[in-house]
Amino acid sequence: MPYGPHTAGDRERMLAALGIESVDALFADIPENLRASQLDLPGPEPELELAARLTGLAARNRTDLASFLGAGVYRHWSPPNVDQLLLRGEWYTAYTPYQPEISQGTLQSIYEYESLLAELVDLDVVSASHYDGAAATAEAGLMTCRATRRERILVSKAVHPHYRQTIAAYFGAGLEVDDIPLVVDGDAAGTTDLEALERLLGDEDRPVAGVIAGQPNFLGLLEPMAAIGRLAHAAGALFVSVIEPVSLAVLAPPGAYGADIAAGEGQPLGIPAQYGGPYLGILASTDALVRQIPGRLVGMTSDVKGRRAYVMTMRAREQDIRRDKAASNICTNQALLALAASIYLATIGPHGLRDVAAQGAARAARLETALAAVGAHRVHPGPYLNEFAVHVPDARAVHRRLIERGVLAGLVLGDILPDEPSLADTLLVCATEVTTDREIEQFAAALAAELSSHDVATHTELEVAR
Amino acid sequence: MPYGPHTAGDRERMLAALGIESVDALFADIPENLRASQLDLPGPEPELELAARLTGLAARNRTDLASFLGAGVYRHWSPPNVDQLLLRGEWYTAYTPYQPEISQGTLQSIYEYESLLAELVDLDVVSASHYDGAAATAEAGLMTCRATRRERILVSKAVHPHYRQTIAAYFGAGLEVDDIPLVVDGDAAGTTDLEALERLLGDEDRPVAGVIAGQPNFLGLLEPMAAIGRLAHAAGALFVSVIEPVSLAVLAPPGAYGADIAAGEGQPLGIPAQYGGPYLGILASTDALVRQIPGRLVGMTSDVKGRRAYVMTMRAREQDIRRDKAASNICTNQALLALAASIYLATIGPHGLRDVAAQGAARAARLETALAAVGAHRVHPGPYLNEFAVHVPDARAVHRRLIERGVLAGLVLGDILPDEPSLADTLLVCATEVTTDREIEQFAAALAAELSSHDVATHTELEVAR
Amino acid sequence: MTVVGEQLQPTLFERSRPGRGGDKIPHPPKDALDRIPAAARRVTPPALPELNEPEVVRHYTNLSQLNYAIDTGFYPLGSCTMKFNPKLNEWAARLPGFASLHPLAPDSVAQGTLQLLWELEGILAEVSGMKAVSLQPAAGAQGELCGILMIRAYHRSRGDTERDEVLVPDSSHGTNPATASMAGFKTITIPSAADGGVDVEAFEAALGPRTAAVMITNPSTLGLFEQRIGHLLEHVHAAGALAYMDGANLNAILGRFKPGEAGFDVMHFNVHKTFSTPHGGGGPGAGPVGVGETLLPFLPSPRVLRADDGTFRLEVVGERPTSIGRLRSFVGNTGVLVRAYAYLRAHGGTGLKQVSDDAVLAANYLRKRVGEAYDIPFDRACKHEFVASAAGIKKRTGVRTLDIAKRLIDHGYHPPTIYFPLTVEEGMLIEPTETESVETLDAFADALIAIAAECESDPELVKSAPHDAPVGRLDEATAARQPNLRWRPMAGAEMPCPD
Amino acid sequence: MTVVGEQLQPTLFERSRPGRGGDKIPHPPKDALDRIPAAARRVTPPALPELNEPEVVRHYTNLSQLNYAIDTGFYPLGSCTMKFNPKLNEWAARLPGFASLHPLAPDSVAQGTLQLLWELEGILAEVSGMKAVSLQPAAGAQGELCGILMIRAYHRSRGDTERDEVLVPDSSHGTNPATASMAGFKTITIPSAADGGVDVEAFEAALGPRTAAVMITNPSTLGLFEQRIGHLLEHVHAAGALAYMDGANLNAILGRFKPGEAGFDVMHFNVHKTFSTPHGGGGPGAGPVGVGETLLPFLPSPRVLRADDGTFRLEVVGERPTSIGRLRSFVGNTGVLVRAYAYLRAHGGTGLKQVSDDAVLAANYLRKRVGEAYDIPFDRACKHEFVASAAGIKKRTGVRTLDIAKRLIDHGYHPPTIYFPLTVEEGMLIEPTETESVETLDAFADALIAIAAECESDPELVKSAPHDAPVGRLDEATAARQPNLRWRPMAGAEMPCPD
Ligand SMILES: Cc1ncc(COP(=O)(O)O)c(C=O)c1O
Ligand SMILES: Cc1ncc(COP(=O)(O)O)c(C=O)c1O
Repeated sequence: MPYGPHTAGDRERMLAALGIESVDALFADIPENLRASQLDLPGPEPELELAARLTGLAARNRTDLASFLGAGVYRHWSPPNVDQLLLRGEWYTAYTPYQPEISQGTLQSIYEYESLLAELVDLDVVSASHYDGAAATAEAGLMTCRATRRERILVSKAVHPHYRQTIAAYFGAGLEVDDIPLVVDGDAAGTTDLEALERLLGDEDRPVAGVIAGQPNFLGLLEPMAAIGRLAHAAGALFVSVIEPVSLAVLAPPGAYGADIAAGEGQPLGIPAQYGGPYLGILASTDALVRQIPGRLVGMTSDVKGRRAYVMTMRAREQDIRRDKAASNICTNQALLALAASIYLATIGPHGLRDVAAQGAARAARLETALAAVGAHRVHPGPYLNEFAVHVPDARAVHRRLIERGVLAGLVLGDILPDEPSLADTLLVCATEVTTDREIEQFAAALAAELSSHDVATHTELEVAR
Repeated sequence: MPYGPHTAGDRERMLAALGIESVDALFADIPENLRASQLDLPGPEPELELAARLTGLAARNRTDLASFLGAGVYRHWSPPNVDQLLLRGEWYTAYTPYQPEISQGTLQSIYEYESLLAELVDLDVVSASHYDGAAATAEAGLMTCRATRRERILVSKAVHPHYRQTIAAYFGAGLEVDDIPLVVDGDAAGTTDLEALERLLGDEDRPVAGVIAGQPNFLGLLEPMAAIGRLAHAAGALFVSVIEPVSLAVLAPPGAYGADIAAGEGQPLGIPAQYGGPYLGILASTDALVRQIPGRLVGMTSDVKGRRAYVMTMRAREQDIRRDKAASNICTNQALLALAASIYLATIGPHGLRDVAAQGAARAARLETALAAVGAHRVHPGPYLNEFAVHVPDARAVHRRLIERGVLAGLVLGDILPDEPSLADTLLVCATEVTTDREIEQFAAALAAELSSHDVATHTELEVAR
Repeated sequence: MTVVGEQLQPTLFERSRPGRGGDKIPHPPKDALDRIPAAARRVTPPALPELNEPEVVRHYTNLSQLNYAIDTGFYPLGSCTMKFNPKLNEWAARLPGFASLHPLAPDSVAQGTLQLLWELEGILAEVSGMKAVSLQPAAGAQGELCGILMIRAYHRSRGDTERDEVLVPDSSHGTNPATASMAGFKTITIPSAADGGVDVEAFEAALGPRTAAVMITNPSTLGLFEQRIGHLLEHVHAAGALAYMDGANLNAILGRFKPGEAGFDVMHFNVHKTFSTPHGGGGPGAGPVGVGETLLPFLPSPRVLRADDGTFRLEVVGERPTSIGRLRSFVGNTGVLVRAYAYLRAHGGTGLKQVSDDAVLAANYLRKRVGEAYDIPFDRACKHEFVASAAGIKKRTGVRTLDIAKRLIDHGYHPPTIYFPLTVEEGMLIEPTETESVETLDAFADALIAIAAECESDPELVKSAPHDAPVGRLDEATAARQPNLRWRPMAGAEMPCPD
Repeated sequence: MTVVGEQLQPTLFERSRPGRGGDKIPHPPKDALDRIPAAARRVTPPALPELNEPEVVRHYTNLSQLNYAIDTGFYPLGSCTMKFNPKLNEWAARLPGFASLHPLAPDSVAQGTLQLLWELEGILAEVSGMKAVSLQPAAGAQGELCGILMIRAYHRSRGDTERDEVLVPDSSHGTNPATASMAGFKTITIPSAADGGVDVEAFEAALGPRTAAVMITNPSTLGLFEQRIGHLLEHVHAAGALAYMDGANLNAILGRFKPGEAGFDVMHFNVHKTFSTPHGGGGPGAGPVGVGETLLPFLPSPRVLRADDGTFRLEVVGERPTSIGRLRSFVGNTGVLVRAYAYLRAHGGTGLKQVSDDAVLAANYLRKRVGEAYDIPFDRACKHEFVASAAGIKKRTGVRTLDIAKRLIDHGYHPPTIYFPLTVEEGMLIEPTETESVETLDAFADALIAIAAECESDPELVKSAPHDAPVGRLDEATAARQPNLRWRPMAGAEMPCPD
């Protein structure tokens, strides 16, 4: 047994105390006809060999590319103290702080997380974490229905497609979701269509519980959040803003433009990409919605001696107390990632966070220039922070070939949004503070090379066709 | 300031409290003519960029080769809990446990280190660590002089050349060191020459304080330690054994063959190679020599309430108390590495350590067979544990070319022992439990390829010469 | 050592000083944000704390020391399977190849992780006897939601739209009924029989044409194997409903019982319980879902696929229209799954069976020892955990289970789960797991027995516990009535004093 | 949280159970050792403890929590420069390219580390004003030995063999005289003048044809810059001797004073002090040595060299016959030097000067505040540390510095270095460093002042301190008289009880 303590003697002793011969006796309650067939599995494998296997698998992933891929998950510099503190067993081998007297570390850290995020989003109530940005956004949608007792929400098509798919799955049971289309051209191309939104809100038979839009949106563009919020409120609906936390150092926060709920992905706050998780679902609301918010909440209180202390509170929203009447089924959440985000924010500080956001904007502007210089121009005219779409002929093939040149050229938008014809042959690219000049040059040069050979290829095909 | 807390306001406040205008006033005691020129240095560099620089430097080292290099530093599997526990700030950001009441963690861990090593070497007194194996061996030599009040020691030429050079430097001041030559041929070739030793011990004008020999010796061979010890003791000298700790799981320990002192390198006990250190100097002795041993000692005692507790003891041997009368000038030692070794030993356990040693022997035997099959035969006939020398024509050039084939073919013995003609064109190679069959095959195949092309080269040269 | 005067830590905000810290990354050019329209810009910067790295490190080091954790002591929290978290797995998950891989990286650059995920699905299928596994759900509760959504999709796909009820035994985990509600179903609670198993009569009475599914936690939250499971499953299927197994308690039955073989249609795993991925102070986890043939078409997307040439890929958008879609972004909590994979390969088939054998043996041994001083409501062989009760002690002495739990803290132990399941009076659910030594089990039992004696001899001592913890019992009522959920600079009187 | 009942931990040996643990590596073939002759084999296996990984982790996690450390609180241990250890540096040293490089790897595969070491030598030369630097010494004391051996070699190389004395001021660090002895010299102790500096008259009187070297700690262990250093150096050189500077206190004078420019011939650095490599509970450190022109030929071997083509290499055996040889195996404590390099580049020239400015400002501020209640023997501007004394308090109340130190523990602080240097009555050497905030300095001063008041009002409280530490004061006399230096299974009465 790799980790078990029991020696043959220990097992004998326990069996003797129970007065049985073999541990099989303890499984007599499994009906004979339902007993398991053997477990046909590889292993056991000693650590030394297992370590070699894992190293080999990790090495098969190519993480050496100059990457311009964002699309909801961003590379950032995470100061090493973040991970080193997380690796303390006192944090990661504890569980939900059911016993506050011996869990003040976790409890205070969550209270601080709530406070830090409240500052960022400018809303008062922050839950102790959800699974990820998509699940948090879906929970936000459900919240609006519970709070308004309405059954329909509107979601901007510029919200991350995975989030929209998640909302669809969570809403499958009788609740309705309608898309808000995007502006097709003009200055606002690629952002939420306000006129369409107004129309959708106007359907009096199907009153809207909530309106969901993201800032920046999935295409990297800035949305008219205040206007969207005003329209939503005018129709009696709640307004949910899908945020990216680093951007909140420089962009207006949800509280400032009247959002009732903020949801989003906390991964950019010092958390590694690790192919999809664990991440951090951010969910926050105004005070008015505090009894509707799902997930853990930690509050400050005092102990018997009047000393400051922290405890999980308003537990009557939770499944272990309320069962089928709970605000959500969430139980295990992403506490360790909330801690990671807190340590990151405490380390990087407000000025540092602003630098991260502004550096991303500066790097992205440089990227835009470099790509334009080789003929890859932006798709949309509106302002962006650090991510944007560019036209690239035969985008899918070029993207594939750029990998051979050491460049991960962002995301092929046609792959993730196949039903948006305007996004065929476009790439969504991003830059952050870790993007170097060299990487940008490498991308531009490789793209130039591909595009010229592509021209050749196309010409050749044309000639052949002639 | 990357890590400092002082804001401009903080500095103002402190200056004001001191009634000065500028911090320059605090440096008025430095004579004007001796004030420093400016510091012309690169930086300051923000973490993000510094991290990239360091990653780049690390990547310029090639640690991807199939390595058969040992020669005093060995690759072993160190279970990850070892390093993760070391990374706890409570261990590595504390210092010497001068205040035992708030240092019981460090103190108990050192007491346990002393106990673990005492078991391994089968001697009663273990110092809390020295700089490395070489320095510990030099200190062992000095101990023999202090204890016997004699001024000459004998060191086997089969002790690691770096250790012998270190002894030479430490002994430069009036103390004498003589080499014990090696047996040149026959079954005992490559081991300490007992007859020569007897002769050297017989010089009555220059009585010998101590005799130093290693097991296994630098060439990987097993020495007749009991016989060496008997000769030393017969001449009134002390016997110092230079040990390799992993081997002690299967080889007779110094205590069993009458050594008075054991010294050696603790690196194999879970400590990474890191280009030379920090490592762990092991130094142990019989009880009789306890007042002569340099370095920290921790003992078990009790506190005012009679509870078990630990404290540094017998401090009167140390420089901060005894100044020029101290047993050594050692102050900062290698405590964290002693902790690493302890955690390693506790994790791997006695059976595991035996497996490590035996696996090394088995892998080395396989290596011997594979190399012999391609024409590289052992230099010495005697038994070895997991390291041995092989003949390879034009060893230096072959070694260099094998690197291009992804193999680090051990050590060119002619480079480190240029004055041993019998070792010209030989390589010292080793295997441990981490050496894989594939690596051995790669080595053998690459060597076969080199040797055949070498044959060609030699033939061609010959032909040209004709 | 967390120094005493600092045990009650100032918050990050109190430690903050304007102008302190930062400088981790190069400063951006001054004009970096000029392109952003004023209306979109933030006016008031967020009032985040300003600290330097040394302060941050001290803050979190000292705070951490206020926590009890597996790495510091025995943590017999029933239903949570607080077993040792192997350090190799922490190392593996941090290998750069795993840790820095972007979730939208093309398949061609993600072959290592894709292979690992594909192999892991296979291992979980073998462990559970299920046909296929999705690794997407982020936790057990999300796995439950996934399963129930698949069941709904299945009934709909057959045009069977009248099924709006889910049967849930009263001893089930709270997430079961909460999940059913979330998916739009009505929960029908089934009482337990005297032996702790499901009351078959009540169960059969509730089953009917409106039953979409039953959700059975097996072994149950009482630590008991559902002995009549064969019978129950037959009836469920006869009624046209599907059977969901909450597999969170799988640690009891690895290599002994495969839900898929036994006839369950769908189940979830709690890898943060059974396969030892760290609990993280409340997460993350992962809740993979296994399905039989029936639900295969409905698995969430994307699945991990293996091509004939041995390469791996993710399903593309729209490839499998029967899918229920997705429950979250990307493929799953991959970092957690890497750890689970390492755990499973470290154990292999023989090791996993031994895990359950040892976990069950330890639980029964401890049950026997605790029975020396406490009531054991279901006094038959338990699985990986068991319920003890202080009902008798309370009657005699007025000391409650809560008090006993707090007193355990003074004895150096994390208390078990208390008042759960809700069906047992003054209950405590005790789960030792297989990674605790018999010496630890004995010492814990001795402590519980000693406390039982204290209840008789000095009930006040127990009622006022803990005495040796960083803080005493908390004022939870005020916390809930006047919630203080975020830091704000407050006047002294508004806020509990810092120590 | 280290649970109370376990604060006094059983030893590894007491936790051991035969047959437990292991299985980390594959078992070897049965015949693996058949080749080893019986005489060379071990007969009785070492009685190492047998534990499983969970027990090991708990053991060391709990033990660690009994330690005070920089990461848990203020650690003003004078002469040791307990500043914050940046976490980036821990990360860097663990990069596989650095961590797994074999020290005998050919130069061609070690270019990254060689470049780093070469650059580091250059940086240290610039900081010190020295001509060249060797990174080999493993700690300050070994650097001293290296320096003194070079001085000896220098005199010998000139045929000047009569110089057998080293002058050492009485305020020097203990390693200075111990080093001189180790290198075969006689130590001549020079008293201090009333202002704390070297007594020039005594110094000049001691200097002579037998003087090989003087070793001067500057700033001294009193925290004072040697103001008459120019004068002293002139006389030293005039006498044909060489001047060694113990540079362990360099944290006070970075960018303000370069020993090489001022005329010192040789010095060592304590990178674990000045450049913030972690102290590790007693080590490792590194003690690079810088030399001026005179001693250049004698530097230990191998040096790191840069070829014209920009590649780096180590000296080969015998390349520089004037070298004193080597003081240890391989090139040095490279893992420590990687951290120092990161620290130095993170700061740059301006940052390093600011380090010293802040360290000195903090020390003077704290000196001023502590002076409110304690004697300050040398009441002039100090450098990075200062001596306070409780001589007055002792006279009045009988409370000693030792008691005050122990009482500081109850207040949450690590005590300063006490009774060091030996020349100050009831002295405590206080070094705040530049990484502690002014709030921390104030709180520490407040604590010291409060204790001074306690000495008057309740001396017993102070004399019996600490009250809140894991253990009380220890029986050091018995420890030294009947040393128990290793675990052995002992009968109950022979051994202090475990709690
Ligand atoms: C029996 C049981 N079912 C379901 C869950 C829910 O799993 P999770 O907390 O991962 O959402 C838990 C765990 O907490 C459980 O113990
Ligand atoms: C002034 C002074 N000199 C020399 C030393 C010796 O250095 P080390 O402990 O690294 O051997 C020290 C430190 O401990 C010191 O403070």
